[in-house]
Amino acid sequence: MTEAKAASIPLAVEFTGGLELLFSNQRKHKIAIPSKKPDGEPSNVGDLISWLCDNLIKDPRKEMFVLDDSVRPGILVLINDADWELEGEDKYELQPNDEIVFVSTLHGG
Amino acid sequence: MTEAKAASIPLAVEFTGGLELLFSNQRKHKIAIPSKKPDGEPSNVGDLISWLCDNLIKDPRKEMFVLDDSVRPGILVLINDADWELEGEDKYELQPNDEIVFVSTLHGG
Amino acid sequence: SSKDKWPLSTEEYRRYGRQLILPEVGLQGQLRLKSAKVLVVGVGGLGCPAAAYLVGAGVGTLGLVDGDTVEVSNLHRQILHSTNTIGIGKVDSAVDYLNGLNSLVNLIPHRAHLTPQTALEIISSYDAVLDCTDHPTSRYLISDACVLLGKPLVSASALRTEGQLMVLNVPPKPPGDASGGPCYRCIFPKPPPAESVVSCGEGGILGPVVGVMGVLQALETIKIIASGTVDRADSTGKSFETHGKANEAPAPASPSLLLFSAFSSPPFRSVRLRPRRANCASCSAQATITEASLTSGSLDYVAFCGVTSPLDTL
Amino acid sequence: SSKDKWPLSTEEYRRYGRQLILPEVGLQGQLRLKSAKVLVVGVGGLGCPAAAYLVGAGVGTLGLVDGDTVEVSNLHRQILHSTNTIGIGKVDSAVDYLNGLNSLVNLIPHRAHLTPQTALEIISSYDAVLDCTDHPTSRYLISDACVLLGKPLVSASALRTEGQLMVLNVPPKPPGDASGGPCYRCIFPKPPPAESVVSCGEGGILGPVVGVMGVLQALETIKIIASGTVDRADSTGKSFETHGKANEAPAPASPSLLLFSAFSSPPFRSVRLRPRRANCASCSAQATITEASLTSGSLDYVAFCGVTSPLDTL
Ligand SMILES: [Zn+2]
Ligand SMILES: [Zn+2]
Repeated sequence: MTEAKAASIPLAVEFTGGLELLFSNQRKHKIAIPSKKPDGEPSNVGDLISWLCDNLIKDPRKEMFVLDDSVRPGILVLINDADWELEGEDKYELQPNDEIVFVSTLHGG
Repeated sequence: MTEAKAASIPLAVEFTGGLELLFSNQRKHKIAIPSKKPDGEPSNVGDLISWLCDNLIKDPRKEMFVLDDSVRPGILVLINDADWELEGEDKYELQPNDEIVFVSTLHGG
Repeated sequence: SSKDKWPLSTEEYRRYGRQLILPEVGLQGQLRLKSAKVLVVGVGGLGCPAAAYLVGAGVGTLGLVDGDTVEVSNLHRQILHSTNTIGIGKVDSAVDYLNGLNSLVNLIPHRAHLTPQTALEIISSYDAVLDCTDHPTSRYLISDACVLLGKPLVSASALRTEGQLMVLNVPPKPPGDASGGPCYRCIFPKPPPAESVVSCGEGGILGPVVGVMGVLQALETIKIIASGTVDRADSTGKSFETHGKANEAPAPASPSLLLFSAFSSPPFRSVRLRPRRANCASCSAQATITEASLTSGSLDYVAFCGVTSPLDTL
Repeated sequence: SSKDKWPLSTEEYRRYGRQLILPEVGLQGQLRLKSAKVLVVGVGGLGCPAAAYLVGAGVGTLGLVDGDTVEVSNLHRQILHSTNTIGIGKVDSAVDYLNGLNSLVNLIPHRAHLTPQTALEIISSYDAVLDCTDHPTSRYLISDACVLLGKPLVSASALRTEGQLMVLNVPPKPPGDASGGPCYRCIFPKPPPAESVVSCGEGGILGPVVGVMGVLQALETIKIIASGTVDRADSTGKSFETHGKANEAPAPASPSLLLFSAFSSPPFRSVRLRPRRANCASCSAQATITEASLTSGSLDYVAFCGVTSPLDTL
């Protein structure tokens, strides 16, 4: 409602499919990240992923989350319950209270 | 966002558990009902139920939906995914785009 | 006993290894399952898959209640039975199959429908109950008995292409304790009019729809038992000394109803339910339902639900 | 044939009556099920419940693919098998049970894992495929084969307390037709690093979690067949002449992924997936995967997925 001049943007981030093991074994995280990049552009999902690597991941095996500057193969990124490829992938500009889910595909049966 | 002076309030109404059979066998309905009662009070869920009986129900067996001025026993009313008893029951004042679901309990097994 | 160095047999470690290694189960959870006695009321479309997964998971004792015999029209969804057991009691047909799946489980047949006269006595021997029946009369009876006896109740139903699931009376506090989970009467204080009650025989049912609900009942029951919500192994055995351990059994989520609709998008919806009702006839401080009134038949579940046929509908 | 006055036998009307009376199935849907040939790849935690409900529902022919034998550690979740069939091939163990449930269904055993050399030949005989395997190598292989042959694919997976379900290649249009449903490679163009792949044996699995996903696979398959999305009875039999009838088979919902997490609230989440990928190696106009390249082994699914052990992981 209030388009605040806040310097940060509140987000709901969730990890499932085993990815939560990299993040203190906690699935749901309420976080706030800077709303702008250093160059003044609004933060996007790519910036969120960098922020998670710098601030939230607890496991040293970061390559289980990020490889070659994007999420590793086998992880789906969901923006408000849609595959991020429907929303612009890492270029999607974050909105307050967006729900971003990182899902590692399962293979068991 | 826009607190319009609209005379009507848009709602998403859904019928499940067999209740859809009373409503043209259609589960999801996008409707708009008057935002105020004749006395000027804001419309509530009780008013919505009356409106549905007057305007949307197609089956003559209205007693399968309403009995003694409320929904019949065995129907749960959900307001934005919560039992209406958590939200004030029929006195809950409708907000634009509220999602109201009427569920008939199932007994089969 | 859980004090031995190897509390499970080699066969049990091998059989249950894939669930034992889960933090949500662990050795403690497996021992709780092993010491648990679970009652499945109704061995139809819900009870068949529920019983299969409970027996697979190694609950120590499983009771089965049903007075019906297997019919060919059951077999598209009642997957414990078979063409060879048509005409045989459903309970015996199920025991045949379940014993083959896991003979370590103690199976107890109850070859008649639950009645107000038998419900308390039967349910009192168990730690958790699954309502897999198909009529409101039995649903109110089972819920009332579970409240009086302090048993968690996992209740599901299905019809046509839809299903519903609720975990009731969890935690299973005595009547009048508002911190207990709501009962069936809290959610549905008045029974539905008889003409609104449609059975699977009349309305039809898609097999996997009721199957999903039955499997989910087994899952919720395993979660309740493994987490220590009811813990026969740790308690003195008295119904109301059930307890969870703060570090192992997180307080149960607020009560919820799971709705499933096979042809809707999205197919599943979770809904928040109310807590116990302050004037509930069964679980409140003002409860009017007692062991005596229930057993004596004075409650007349059949008339309450407006049904004129005999109570042989479980 | 469907032109007779009584297209089903009395036994079939009685056995399938509870689903026949559903408008979503009806006589037409039951006849489509009866004429359908369905392949279940993997007879483990997913394949067991999926096969049970498909056989219960009366698919005409069910093929079962698996090269493994039953082990005691399977039995907490692989409910078609039994203590008596430990050591026997999973396919044969399943046929025993399924034949007892419904002897009207023609059961076809395939007693070896699917390989690039066998996948196309086996899958080509069927109308719909369920991926009930447990490794990415088999998931890419099955998806590629289904795209090449124009078969709908119902794919599920499970691990620990979670499950995932996707309906792929529905509608099953030829490669290059953007109106077809996405394939596994559209969603996951690159395989996961080998060290991120965890099996149920390593990670553990709760029985009803994988059970729910398997039952849902049966449900999605029944929906696809009964609606006429693939219709052997009505078509000339050529793969790409599959079609839906406007008034009976509504266009399939946009592609979605169902996520299940047994200890989360809410436990189910539905997610919108992308359509076909314009540069997909399998289903796009630029596809590089052909019947010849797949069968010849030049694709090397094992190396693709970074696995060093032999491809015996289905
Ligand atoms: Zn109550
Ligand atoms: Zn593709």
